[in-house]
Amino acid sequence: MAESPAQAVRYRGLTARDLALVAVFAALLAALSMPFAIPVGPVPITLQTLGVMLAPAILGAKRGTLSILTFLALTLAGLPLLPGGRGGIEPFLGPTGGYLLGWVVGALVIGLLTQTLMRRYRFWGGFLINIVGGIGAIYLVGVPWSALYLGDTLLAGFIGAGVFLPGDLAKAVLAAAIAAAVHRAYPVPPAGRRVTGDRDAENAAGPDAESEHPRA
Amino acid sequence: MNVLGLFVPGRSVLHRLPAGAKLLGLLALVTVLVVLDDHRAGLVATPAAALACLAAYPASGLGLRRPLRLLLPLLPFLAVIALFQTLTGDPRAAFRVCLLLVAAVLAAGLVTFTTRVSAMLDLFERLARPLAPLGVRPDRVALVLALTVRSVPMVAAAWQESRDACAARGLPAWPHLTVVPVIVGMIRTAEAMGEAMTARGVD
Amino acid sequence: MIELRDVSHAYGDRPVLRGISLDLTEHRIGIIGANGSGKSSLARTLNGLVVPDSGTVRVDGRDTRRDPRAARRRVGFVFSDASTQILMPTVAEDVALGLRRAGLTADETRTRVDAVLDRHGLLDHRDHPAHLLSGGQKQMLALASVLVTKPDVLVCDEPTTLLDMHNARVIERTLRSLPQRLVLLTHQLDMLQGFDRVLVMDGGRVVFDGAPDEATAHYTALMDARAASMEPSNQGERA
Amino acid sequence: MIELRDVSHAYGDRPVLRGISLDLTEHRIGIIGANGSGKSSLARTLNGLVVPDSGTVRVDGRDTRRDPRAARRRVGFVFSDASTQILMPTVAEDVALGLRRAGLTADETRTRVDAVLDRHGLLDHRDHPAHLLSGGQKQMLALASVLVTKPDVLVCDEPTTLLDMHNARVIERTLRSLPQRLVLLTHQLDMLQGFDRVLVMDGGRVVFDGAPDEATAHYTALMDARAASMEPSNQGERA
Ligand SMILES: Nc1ncnc2c1ncn2[C@@H]1O[C@H](COP(=O)(O)OP(=O)(O)OP(=O)(O)O)[C@@H](O)[C@H]1O
Ligand SMILES: Nc1ncnc2c1ncn2[C@@H]1O[C@H](COP(=O)(O)OP(=O)(O)OP(=O)(O)O)[C@@H](O)[C@H]1O
Ligand SMILES: O=C(O)CCCC[C@@H]1SC[C@@H]2NC(=O)N[C@@H]21
Ligand SMILES: [Mg+2]
Ligand SMILES: [Mg+2]
Repeated sequence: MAESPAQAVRYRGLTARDLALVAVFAALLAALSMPFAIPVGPVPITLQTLGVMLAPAILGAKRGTLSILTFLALTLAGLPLLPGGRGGIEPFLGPTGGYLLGWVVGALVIGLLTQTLMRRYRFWGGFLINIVGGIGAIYLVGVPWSALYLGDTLLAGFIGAGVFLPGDLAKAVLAAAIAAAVHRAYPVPPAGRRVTGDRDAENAAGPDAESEHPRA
Repeated sequence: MNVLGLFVPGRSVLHRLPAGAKLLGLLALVTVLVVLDDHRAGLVATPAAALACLAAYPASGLGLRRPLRLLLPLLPFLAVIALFQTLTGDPRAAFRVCLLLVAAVLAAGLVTFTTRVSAMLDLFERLARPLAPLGVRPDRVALVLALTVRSVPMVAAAWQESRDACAARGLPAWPHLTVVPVIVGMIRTAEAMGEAMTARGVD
Repeated sequence: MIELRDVSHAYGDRPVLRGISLDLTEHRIGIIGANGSGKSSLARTLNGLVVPDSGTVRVDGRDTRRDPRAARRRVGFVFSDASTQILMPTVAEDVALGLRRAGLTADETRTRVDAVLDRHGLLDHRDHPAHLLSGGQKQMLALASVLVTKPDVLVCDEPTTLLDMHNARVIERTLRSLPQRLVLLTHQLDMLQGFDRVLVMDGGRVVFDGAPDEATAHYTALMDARAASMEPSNQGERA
Repeated sequence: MIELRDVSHAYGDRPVLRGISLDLTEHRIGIIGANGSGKSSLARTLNGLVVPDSGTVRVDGRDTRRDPRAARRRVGFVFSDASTQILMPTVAEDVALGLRRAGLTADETRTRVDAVLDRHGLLDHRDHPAHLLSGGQKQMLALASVLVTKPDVLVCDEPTTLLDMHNARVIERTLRSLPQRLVLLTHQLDMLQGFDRVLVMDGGRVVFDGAPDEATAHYTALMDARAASMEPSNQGERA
């Protein structure tokens, strides 16, 4: 079962630990979502986008995006996880529903950029990535969606960017700082089990992905 | 957290309909209203649908407080839409869009209030089945959803631990000190949970 | 029967198991040793949670490397921290989790879950949120959730930590009355009375293997020696 | 000196402390009792971490409700799970954290941190990631991080769980040699030898208050009674 150096190390699937990480970060988003919302105009300022940026910045694209989806699925199923004890299907249909979908795209973008651009997580890189994914991508979905209801893109853009931008920028800073500190204090190994080009090795490595990634 | 969520127990027709049927009905209603657009039919059907949905609340034992609470956060939006569309000279569109929103939110609320969270989660699991060829495993979908519900109180526990850790050293629980330990604590918990899952043959 | 042949394992470049060969057949086996001596790592190899870097572990003849699922079905595991072992929102759901793959009907599952809950004094709490149980109840739940899968061997890693005298006794009594074979890792030496065999680990090796009294004497001597040399018994750090 | 006057507290509608009045002046005080009897809740009131629903707690005359900071500066806390107490990435940073408000220069901080690390055998690990320490080392770090702030009283909630005999002895010896006053919560009754006073808690009340031997006898009788009535000693569940 020797591993030739030519075989690139890849990770495939999700281990039980990954499922637990997805669940725990979905729960973190729920905790950030519930407690408070500053009602500015129609869409509240909340800490939610902080959770949306943290999950992919710490867990990577796959697990990060899945944890956002998990949160949204539970909300959709009727748990009161949104600010003001809201939940169910109606938040998805309303004028702010686009932001909820935007979170998924945003998390995916942040995760992919973090994975591909940064070998070690750095604050400044993370901050820029959070702006691209956690603000750019989310608004890109959320603003046109609101515009659909308001009948005016400019107005929707103003309500989106104008009202949320200061808060979201602050959250991008916070998320990058927190993610950098977490990566330093307790790095999370990549998702999935390690596989090599060798088919047998793939099976063998299966059960024990954890021990394959020594921390340090 | 209440595992019943927003579900209101009852025995009405809506309560007894399967979750899938209700979701399908909701989808159909919203699609029809959107498609009818600004034609005259739309101007009649949209308020009719909104009224019907509103009437369905007391009829299903949900009272009238719940729909009103649903509509409350919508009001600023409705105001902006009405104002803006009227200013741009299309009061008919203002009327229709506002009522479409009201109808959709009320209909969605009917589904939410009359469907158990567990029934909805089962539905998601079934909906995930066709995705199996893409590597989605429905049993895992269900597992992660349940695991998340279980994990919500753990966030509070991790936060309490970090607060305690600050207090132990005579420091106030400043968020900038506690956030990272909270997240690290949750990652460590997740690792232990993953191991417990593997040990019980669920992975 | 669990066979280990020349099992070695390292985390990164830190060796934690060094060439361990054992046949575990006795009904009740204890494992003791200093912090970091490799007890938990050894225990994790028994059901394939850790597949050793070299050497083989066979459970009833099946290699845990090839077939970890078979090992996990036969070898149940209870960890010391009960709250991280609760995976589902309610007590009954948590116990039922281990039966997912057993291909039982809903009724059969319910019957089996209720039987296990009853045996461990948790039936009144079946629909209770599991995280609201008390410490002793959580540990019982962790035990019940594993026993419902009917493993042949139960591995318990310090299952009575943080429990008061009464709860610790209840868990201990439950463990002693199990028909299953038991592998118990503990720092509380009095729990090993009447055990058939006790292993003492040190530095990734089994340094003693025999009767409980002699094993605890060996362990105590080891600890005394460490105290004399005044080095802390932290055999390596978590890498 | 810590004074409690008619302290009562509930989590939700579950009472956990019921009318406790105490003057804690002795050098070494132990607290024992069943799981859920309220030991940790009581301990948390001593430094204002929990402000009771009714009654007052005064530390050196200052009410923890009015001035929780003063109480926290005087009363340090060490919990059983050391890893939850690590707040900073490396060992030295973690110890230095408690000195933030002391208004020391960087050099003074470093000197004090190093002195404490040296005293607790951690100086070689000063720049090591704190989460990667072994169990015994983490517990020592938790102790060091609190002691560096020089509290008058140290409250320890089961500080030797999960430690091996040697590490447990080292921690115990360290605790016994402290010049500070000590309040120790434990399920390990042998740690209470030579203590000046031991409280036994049950159901949110102090049901015995006296010498260690009598206290442990009282506690053991309580546990035996519970065993006889076969009810689990799970005094309420966590809400
Ligand atoms: N997942 C892991 N990654 C890296 N190192 C690890 C891991 N698990 C354990 N170790 C290290 O391996 C060594 C042996 O650990 P193990 O948990 O087997 O010891 P133990 O005998 O169970 O100790 P304790 O009495 O403290 O439970 C220790 O140095 C530990 O820090
Ligand atoms: N933060 C909390 N929220 C709600 N209930 C709590 C909380 N902390 C403790 N409790 C409950 O209060 C009661 C007393 O708990 P406490 O932790 O003081 O007991 P203890 O004597 O320290 O028990 P143990 O020996 O298990 O540590 C228990 O029923 C517990 O479940
Ligand atoms: O609660 C809802 O129904 C959705 C709220 C959406 C909030 C969006 S996310 C991006 C932007 N930043 C904020 O702080 N709030 C909005
Ligand atoms: Mg161990
Ligand atoms: Mg306690």
